Amino acid sequence: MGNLYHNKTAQWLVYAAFFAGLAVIPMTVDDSFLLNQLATYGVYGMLALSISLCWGFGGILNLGQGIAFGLGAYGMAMTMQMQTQDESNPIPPFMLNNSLDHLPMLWQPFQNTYIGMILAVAAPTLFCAVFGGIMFRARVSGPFFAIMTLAMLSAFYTIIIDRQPYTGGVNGLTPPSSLQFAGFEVDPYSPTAYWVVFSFLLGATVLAKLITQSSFGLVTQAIRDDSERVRFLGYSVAGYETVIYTVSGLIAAVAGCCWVMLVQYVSPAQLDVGFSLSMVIWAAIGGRYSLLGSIIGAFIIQGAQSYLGDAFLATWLLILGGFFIVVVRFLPNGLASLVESGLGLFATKRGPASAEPNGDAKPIPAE
Amino acid sequence: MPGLLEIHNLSKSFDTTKVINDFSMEVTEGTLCCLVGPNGAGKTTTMDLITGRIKPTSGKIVFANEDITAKHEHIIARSGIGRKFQVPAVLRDMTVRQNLEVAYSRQTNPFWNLFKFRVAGLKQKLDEIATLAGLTGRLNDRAGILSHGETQWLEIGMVLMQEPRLLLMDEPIAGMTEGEIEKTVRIFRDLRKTATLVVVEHDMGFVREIADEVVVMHMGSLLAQGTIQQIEGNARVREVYLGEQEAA
Amino acid sequence: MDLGSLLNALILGVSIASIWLIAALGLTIIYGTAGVINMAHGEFIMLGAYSSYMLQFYLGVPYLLCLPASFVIVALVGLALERGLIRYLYNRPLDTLLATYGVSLVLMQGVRLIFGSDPKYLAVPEIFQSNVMLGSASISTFRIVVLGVTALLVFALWLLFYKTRFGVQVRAVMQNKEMAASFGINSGRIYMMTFALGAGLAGVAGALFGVLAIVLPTMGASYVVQAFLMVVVGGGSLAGSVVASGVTGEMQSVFAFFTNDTFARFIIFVLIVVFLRFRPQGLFAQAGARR
Amino acid sequence: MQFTRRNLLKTTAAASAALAAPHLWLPTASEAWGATLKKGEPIKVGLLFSLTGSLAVPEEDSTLVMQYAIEEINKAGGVAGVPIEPVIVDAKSDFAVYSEKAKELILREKVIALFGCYTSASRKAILPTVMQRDHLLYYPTCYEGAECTQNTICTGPLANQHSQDLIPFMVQQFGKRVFFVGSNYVWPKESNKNAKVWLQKAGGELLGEEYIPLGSSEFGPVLNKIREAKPDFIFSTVVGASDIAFHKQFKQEGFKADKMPIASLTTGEIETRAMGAEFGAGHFLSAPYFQTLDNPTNNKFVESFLKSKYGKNGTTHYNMEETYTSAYVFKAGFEKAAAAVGFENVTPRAIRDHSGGVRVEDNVSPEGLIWIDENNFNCWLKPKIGQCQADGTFKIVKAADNHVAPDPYSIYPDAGVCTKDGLKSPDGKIRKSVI
Repeated sequence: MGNLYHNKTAQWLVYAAFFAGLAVIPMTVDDSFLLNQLATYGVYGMLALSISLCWGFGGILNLGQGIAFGLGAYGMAMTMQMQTQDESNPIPPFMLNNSLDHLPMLWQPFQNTYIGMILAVAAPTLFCAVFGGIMFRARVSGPFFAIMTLAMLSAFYTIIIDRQPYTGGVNGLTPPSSLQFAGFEVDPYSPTAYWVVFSFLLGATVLAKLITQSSFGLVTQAIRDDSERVRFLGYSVAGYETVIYTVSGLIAAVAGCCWVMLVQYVSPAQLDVGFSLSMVIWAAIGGRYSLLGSIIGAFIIQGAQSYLGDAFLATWLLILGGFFIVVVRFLPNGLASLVESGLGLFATKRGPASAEPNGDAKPIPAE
Repeated sequence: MPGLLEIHNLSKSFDTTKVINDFSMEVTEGTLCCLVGPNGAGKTTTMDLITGRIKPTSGKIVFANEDITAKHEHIIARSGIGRKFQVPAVLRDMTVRQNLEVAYSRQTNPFWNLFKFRVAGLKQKLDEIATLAGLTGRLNDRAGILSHGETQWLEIGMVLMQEPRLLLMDEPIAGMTEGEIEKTVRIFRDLRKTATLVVVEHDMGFVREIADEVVVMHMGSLLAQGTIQQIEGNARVREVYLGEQEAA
Repeated sequence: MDLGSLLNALILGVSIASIWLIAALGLTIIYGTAGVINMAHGEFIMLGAYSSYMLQFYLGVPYLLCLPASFVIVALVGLALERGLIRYLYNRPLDTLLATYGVSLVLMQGVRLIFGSDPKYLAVPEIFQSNVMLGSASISTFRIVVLGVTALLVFALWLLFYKTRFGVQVRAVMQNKEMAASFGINSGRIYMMTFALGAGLAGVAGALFGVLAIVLPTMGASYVVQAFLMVVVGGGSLAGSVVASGVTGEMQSVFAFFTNDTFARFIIFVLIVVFLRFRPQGLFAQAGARR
Repeated sequence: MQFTRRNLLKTTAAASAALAAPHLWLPTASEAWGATLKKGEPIKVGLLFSLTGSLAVPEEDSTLVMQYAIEEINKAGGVAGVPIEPVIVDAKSDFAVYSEKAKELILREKVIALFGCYTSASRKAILPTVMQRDHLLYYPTCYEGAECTQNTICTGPLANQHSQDLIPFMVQQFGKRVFFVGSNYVWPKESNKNAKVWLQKAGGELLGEEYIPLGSSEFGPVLNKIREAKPDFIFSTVVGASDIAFHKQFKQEGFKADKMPIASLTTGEIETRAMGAEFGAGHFLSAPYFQTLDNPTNNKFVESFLKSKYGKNGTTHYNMEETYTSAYVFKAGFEKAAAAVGFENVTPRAIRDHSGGVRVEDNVSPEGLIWIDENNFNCWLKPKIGQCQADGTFKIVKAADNHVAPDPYSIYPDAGVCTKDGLKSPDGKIRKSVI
């Protein structure tokens, strides 16, 4: 018997247990703040998951995941903003302040909630497909792709700030009331909002997990390993990279929509380089090769930020920075690799030597 | 009957250096053709040109009556050309099993593969190839920890998993023991029944064992083509090889 | 608009270019030689500014002496960082990005704990607080100083990399580490030296930026992305960074002249993406710079 | 409008019904707050400022002065006889964290009021939460206006108050030709719109208007444009680190404060200290408060604040003073509400509803008497103009004779008038919560 960590059945069981645990929370907890906060962590978990899928499994480091997240969030915020406008008052207040006397074309589709929400997800996904398609066909990869996403992110960030009449500029968009959907009002502090995010996180995780276990996932991992070689096996590397980058963008876009549903706010800060970097950090800390590990990484970092950040006020960033350094230095595959080597001790095939940190003993990061 | 692979007047220059110069050859279906020549003759470059890794400056490559000149690597691979590299190229972070699974590339469309979890016929083929390559006991090991010989076998196994019509083997026996070489000879002879092979090799003994036809390259051009006996009797080939030896 | 104002914009562009360049110099050396993606580069710049502030405020060192002193101090910090952390990560270039991001947090907050979060300033001699008229165009004396220092450093680096034994060794290591080792070149030592050198260059940049703008624990964050883009567009070589910064600086100045500053930045980012799409290896790629 | 109507009709009936009454679910004020005060237990208020990151520079001072004010109030017997307990959090200069911390303070800590934010962006980030929980935010700094909610009280100057005196003063002193420079976001743009109104009235001429990205320190292109336009003075709404870079490069490029001064809405005592006084000297600032204001209340405030453990940064400035007075606005509003509805029944909303007209008298407010407008809950105050001196302090060169009324919609008369029930449009409709 090999390491339980790489056993697919065991993995599915752990995932099931994790989500069962999350599902119990709203039934036992009556704290609207905690529910809202955990739902927000769920959104961050989706982001970390999307990074893990793209970077851990696809080998594509994306420092611009904020593009998909931010565009999704803006789309959702526009939809919610338009829900609060009515016939007598068709234009969001910030536009009046910017001397717009009619609703711009860009905003018109968002008058319809359903079209708006579809656009909020479809537009960033399409962007990823086109941008990814162009870049991967040109065989841009590795650090170079990372830099391109960084530049693209900065471009979006600046243009949103500059086009204040259409985007609200630095202040962003603040839809004054919560999302109405099919006659229901989704109170961001209610268990409903929690369940919505929970379902999307569950859905995204199952999707990602299935992808990694499909033939597609196998080829993707092969591309991560040696993209050159895989071409000669007949696979279109650019095609695979584009698909995984786009799926990852889709998850991030959905996360953006959920985020706005929870906080009723979006600003260019969501497209800031720092935020996209923290998504990568979550995945790296949790373990980029593990989908669940990445989600937990986001939970840990954000939870610690919320609960320890104020306790250690002045030294918090020192602790956080130091933690990153230690994890990257000694646990290159994140906290998940602790579990892996822990389970490795029980595996019959391998002795304690497998705890050796250089990762030589690990066959593949299949999880 | 036209050859399975035809190369017409192929040329390739890097900057001002002509690496391949008006080179033409033809490989008949169901035969094993050895490509030989001194270092720098352009053998590997020719392989690169056939498989689309580099684009020719001029000339034409036809495979199974289809022009594949300057097409993308994966398109050429899909049309039925498998390649083993000179420096064995396997997926070092994946297990031997996964290497072979990836190589079983019946379905290459990314969207279809999203929904594929069990590939029909894979298990049987994998067992067969693993046995052939002698890797049955190492299926769950990481490819990166294999010995050089095992890595060679794995890559040959990967090419076989592709079930190509044309196999390009760049120095397949480098680093193999006597016994392994004999095994390779057996396998190649077997393969010839169902596929066509082009083998780049230095070891003339090995070439003598397997070649139906030999193509000699020199300075990027065709020097001679024929059976092994014809080649060994060819004065120009001798001159080139002897000249080489003198220079060395 | 007339020709005079366009000329003005072009002259200013040279100055902006020198600012982009000096911010990117240290990163060029570090990324170009060792492939390390140093996210703490901005914080090295910040440390340079604070070193100058410290020397000036507590020891009364004259400003011009602060420049070399900042170089030495930040180079030592870089040296310590390289020995303590970076050298374990050379074979994992993307991980250096994460680890150095952690370093940047630590440095930023450490400086805040020591010096407080209120801004500091660097005093410069009166002579640097004026401008020079070149016909109808005008440029501040201090911008000329920045330009001069940048030019001097580029020249010195060129000498170092192309005219000394050290430079030959560096380039040998960049081409092929194993091969260089067989010639008795200690690549670990080369990496250590270049990292310290790169950090020191950031220190000089910081001492200059502290005068142009503000000395704050967070001041470095705004430089690291733009510096990194310059290095990658340049291809990781010295000449590449010079050309990339030059073109970008001029573009920023001219676009800002025709439109506004924010939109100018947008155009530059988009052009960088388009450029890298067609030339992902950058302007002047160096062997070994890519991993 | 045709397009709009058709689209709206197409929306499903259910959604339209929900649209028509978007606030039906809102609980009553006390339910929304979810807590009641008990006599004898301290009153909790939340201090929502950034203590780390780039916004920490002004906001750390706000936290300190707020703690000082609370200590002072508690020493004098507290609010309605009960001490105030500050709950301090760090928003980390991250707008998402502002939102999270606001929720934590409101939902978990159950504070009765929030004091916080320095930028419009962070205010916008927390307003949805504040409004939905019918809570109360004291926003203690200047802002652009064009907002009308039932949940904010602002103690800083609005855009219409800020430049009303400054522009005519500058035109009179230095000439008609002016160049506007600002950071690229809402507040500078709105402030400039107001300034244009005053400029027109004063007969001035606008030569150009430039906006710099927030945080940018490259002013070369802008200064080139200014050099060409040759204005008589510059009107600046550049904020933060950029502002310091602007003043430094202004001098380094050879501009002279006595020939072409900068009239700013932001460059106060912290900024001049940070850039070095020689870069600030000679320029002008409009603010309701300066450290050098010479009156007994301010003298006492400056002296005892700087001596206290909260005065470690060594300066008082307009933003701190506005924060300080907001504590007293809270005290007055709370006591008025407690007197009206009984201590136990005080809710955030009740405080707000009773805060209309509350005054902070001369003997408490360092800037002099201020009071809260009964309709829009912004502050009546006297803007003053100071000129920066060689030592970085400001000399008051002009003080408004009368209090200036806050008007959040001064430049948007078509939008309506902000009343205490919401924004009343010209057709008589009232809309709550316009942000």
